[in-house]
Amino acid sequence: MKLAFDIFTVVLVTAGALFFLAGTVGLIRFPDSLTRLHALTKVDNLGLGLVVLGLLPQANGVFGALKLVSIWLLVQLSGAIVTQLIAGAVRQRGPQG
Amino acid sequence: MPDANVLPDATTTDGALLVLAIVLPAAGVLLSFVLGGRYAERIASVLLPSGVFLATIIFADVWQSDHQLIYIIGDWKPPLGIALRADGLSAAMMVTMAIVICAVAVFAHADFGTRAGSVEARAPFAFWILLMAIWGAMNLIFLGGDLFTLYVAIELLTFAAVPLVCLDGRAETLQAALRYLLFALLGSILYLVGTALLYGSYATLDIALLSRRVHMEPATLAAATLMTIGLFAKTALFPLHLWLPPAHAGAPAAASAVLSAVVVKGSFFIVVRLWFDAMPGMLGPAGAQLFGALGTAAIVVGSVVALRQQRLKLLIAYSTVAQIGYLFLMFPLALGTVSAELQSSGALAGGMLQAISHATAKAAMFMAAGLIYAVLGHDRIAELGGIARAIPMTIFAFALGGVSLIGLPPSGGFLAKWLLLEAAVATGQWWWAIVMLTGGLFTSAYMFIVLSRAVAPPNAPLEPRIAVPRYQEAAALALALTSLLLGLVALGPADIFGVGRPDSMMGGPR
Amino acid sequence: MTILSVFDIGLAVLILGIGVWTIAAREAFAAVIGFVVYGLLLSIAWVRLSAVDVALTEAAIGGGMTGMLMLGAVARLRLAKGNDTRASLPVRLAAGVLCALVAAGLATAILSPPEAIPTLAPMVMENLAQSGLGNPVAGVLFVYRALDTLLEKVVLILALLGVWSLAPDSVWGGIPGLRLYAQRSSTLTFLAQLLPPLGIVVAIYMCWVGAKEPGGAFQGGTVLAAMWLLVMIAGLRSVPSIDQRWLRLLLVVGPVIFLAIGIAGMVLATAFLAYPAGYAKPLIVAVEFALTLSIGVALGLLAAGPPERVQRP
Amino acid sequence: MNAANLFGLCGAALVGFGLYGLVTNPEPLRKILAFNLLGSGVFLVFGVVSRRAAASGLGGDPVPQAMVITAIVVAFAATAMAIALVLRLLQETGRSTLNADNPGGTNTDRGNS
Repeated sequence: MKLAFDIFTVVLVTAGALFFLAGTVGLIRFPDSLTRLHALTKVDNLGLGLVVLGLLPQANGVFGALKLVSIWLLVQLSGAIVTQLIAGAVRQRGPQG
Repeated sequence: MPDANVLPDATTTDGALLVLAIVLPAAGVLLSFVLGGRYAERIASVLLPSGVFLATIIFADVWQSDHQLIYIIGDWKPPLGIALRADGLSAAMMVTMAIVICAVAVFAHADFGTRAGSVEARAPFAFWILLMAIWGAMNLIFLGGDLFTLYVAIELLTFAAVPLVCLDGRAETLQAALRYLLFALLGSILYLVGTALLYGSYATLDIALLSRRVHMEPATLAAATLMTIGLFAKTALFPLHLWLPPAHAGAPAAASAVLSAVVVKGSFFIVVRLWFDAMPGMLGPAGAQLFGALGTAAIVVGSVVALRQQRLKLLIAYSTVAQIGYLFLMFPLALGTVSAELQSSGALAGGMLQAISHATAKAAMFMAAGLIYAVLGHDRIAELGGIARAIPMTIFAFALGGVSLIGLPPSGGFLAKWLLLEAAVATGQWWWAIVMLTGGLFTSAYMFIVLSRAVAPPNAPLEPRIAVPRYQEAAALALALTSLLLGLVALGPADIFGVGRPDSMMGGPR
Repeated sequence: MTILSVFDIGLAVLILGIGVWTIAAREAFAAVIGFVVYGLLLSIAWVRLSAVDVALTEAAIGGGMTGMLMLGAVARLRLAKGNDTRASLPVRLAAGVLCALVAAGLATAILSPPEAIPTLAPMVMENLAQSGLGNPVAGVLFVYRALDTLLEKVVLILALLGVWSLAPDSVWGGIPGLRLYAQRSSTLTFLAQLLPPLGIVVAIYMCWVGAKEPGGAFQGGTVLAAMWLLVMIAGLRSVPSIDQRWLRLLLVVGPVIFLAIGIAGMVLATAFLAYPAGYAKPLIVAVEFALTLSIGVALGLLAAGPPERVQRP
Repeated sequence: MNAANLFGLCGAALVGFGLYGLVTNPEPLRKILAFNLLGSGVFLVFGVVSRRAAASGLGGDPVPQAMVITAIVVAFAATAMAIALVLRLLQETGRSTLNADNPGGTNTDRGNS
């Protein structure tokens, strides 16, 4: 049983890491700010979701698992809000730099 | 735990006085921060005199009982807990600083009294709280027995001193305050890395325990060097003195008196604590001579630049840079050339007396400069003509302060130089004697320049801008007189500085 | 070469890289962004040094609050005209050599530890049971070295007074010049309504758990300050003017209670800042809650800056 | 090369970089940034000292860790004051620079009280 959890964790965490990699590549390759924002938030939230999911069996006790999930939800919340604000600022002042 | 014999460190009978010396200022700062307005000044005018009274009780206690007062905070003995220790050095310095701060408070009543109408004005509210904070920080520096507590004390001192520089908000004082803050922060960070390395080697930062465990090794050498460089930056010793003149000259009169007389002595005292108590005998002859060389360079550079100044407050600020150099002449004389052992306690007493007489004299001179500025509206030395007739008492106080700095009898400066010269002769280091005499010559040169201009008849009829309140002049004169009569200490408690020193220095238990 | 040491080396190289970037970056804004990332990476380094309390503090105060202060300053400094001339080459070379010397000296000192490394950990753990605390760092902060923690609060209040004293006389007692968000944006308002309740619960939890697990007054206070700043920046709550009595009381309540308990210790217990037997834990937790409140308000006002405009009566 | 020594060297290097930035960079804000870097390098030295002295079941000696927590808060207060000074200088002179336009800093005739 322990082995199954470990395999489950390793697979999911690597998948999450790959998504982060994709997000970073998107950040570098995409032409302007808005598309970069799009790439970052979508992929990184998914990546973090996978990592958290993968770590759930390792978390000590139910409270540990709840803490992990709450971290993921908080990152989702702040990520979405900040992206909205940056997009608003970019639209207002034009997409330079 | 390598060290078996934990120090027989127990709270002495009236050790609680030491706690009072820390708690009173902290409570004063917190209370006046909440009450605000005129209460800050009232609280200060109650607490500062009681501080002088408390300091004299501690001084008398240490002198009578002839051993140091100790208080163990929270009943946890070092190395785990923190101890407050008041030996001869700290008792003498506490009394001096309490007297100087009290005199500055009397002097500042005119500039920083809150007018009847306004509920709370910025400068008075900030000044009185910062003054109490400086008094508290100095007490903690003199009593702290743990190097990290001394770090918190220097930070308390820095945060209380920097806003004083730019209290009147002009652009160049803001610049001077920023430069002062950056130098002070660099100093305290270097001091902090030193404490980290010392803790890494000896698992304690208590000064008494350190003095037993310290032995020469790379980590300790690196720690001691970095801490000393940091403290030199905070004391504005020669190569690191650039921040001091604009900061001390730009501050309001009462603030520059406190900055020059009191704040600078804090980090100097920690250097003394480090090399005389925490690591006795570790400063080899080379290190001691280096301290002396830096001091000499500070005397020469400070005095030469002071001679070329056009403005009185800048001249006095550069004179502070020079006098700080004087303080560090004590190290080669006290720590001797031949053996690393401490040779003569006379040099240590001389050095501390030099610090005390400089504190009182410099405070009086900055107060006098403030009054001159108030009367004339400027402080250009060339146009000081006729000021001696307008405010004779202030110029007399300024002259007395100068006498003490030069070191003419019976002033404290004279006694300090006498003890240092005695040590120079005893240890055969004649070159420091020459440095001291040339320093005295330089000081008398720029004092002569200022005084000759002040007593000269005014070219245009001089109409004083304001009538200077009598008590301000009295405060300056009182400080100048204490500095002058400090020489008579030789008859009384001159051996106070030896109390509580480790036996090695005093040659047999006292 | 275990996986962990590979991770450590990678982390150390990354930290050094970003550290050099913040020094060498041409433009101030990029350097500050680098510094915020640097602060967060450093807190991972602290976890690797198994000092979780410090990791929390570094992430909260070092990375978060300092980063926010710097960002606010960089935004305002953009409109400063004229930048300074860079130091001349020989000066920079000399400084480089000097700094390399300091770093090398420090490195040799670190790499030559004493044979038997002395430690106070056993002594701390032996006497910790007496105080009823589980977290040894909280034990050191509030029991063994309580004087440092108390005075450090007075330092915080003095720093705040120093920042306030920079204001011009005309606006004394006015409202700190915190830059509010330009126009009322619904998304920010949504965040400012949703996050603070959760943040306050997290702050209280961090303060409460500080007695047993890593956490404590500083970290909780920082989260509290962050929530308060978020509410003010979003415009839901107006920035309080500094002459209000309740604000000053909140700022001082922590140190005053700590000082009162310390003085009571002289009477009830055996020494200043000693706790009566058996009552140590409740007293310490009470002090920690009061300190969390004071630190939260103090850090919030430090980030808000000196007063800039007077409240229209 | 255990973790403690590695981060110790990283701390020493950060102290070097921070000192370099503090000394050479003319802009006050960059000096404050370099000071924070220097501070975090020094705190890492504390962390290494604590990690090496780990005993009796603890990951590290709690005494230096408590000192670092106090020092971080003090360093933040110092940064806040320094930044307030820089911004006030900007308000007052429109520029944030440390090199005094007139040497000697305060010999402008307006003098001071």
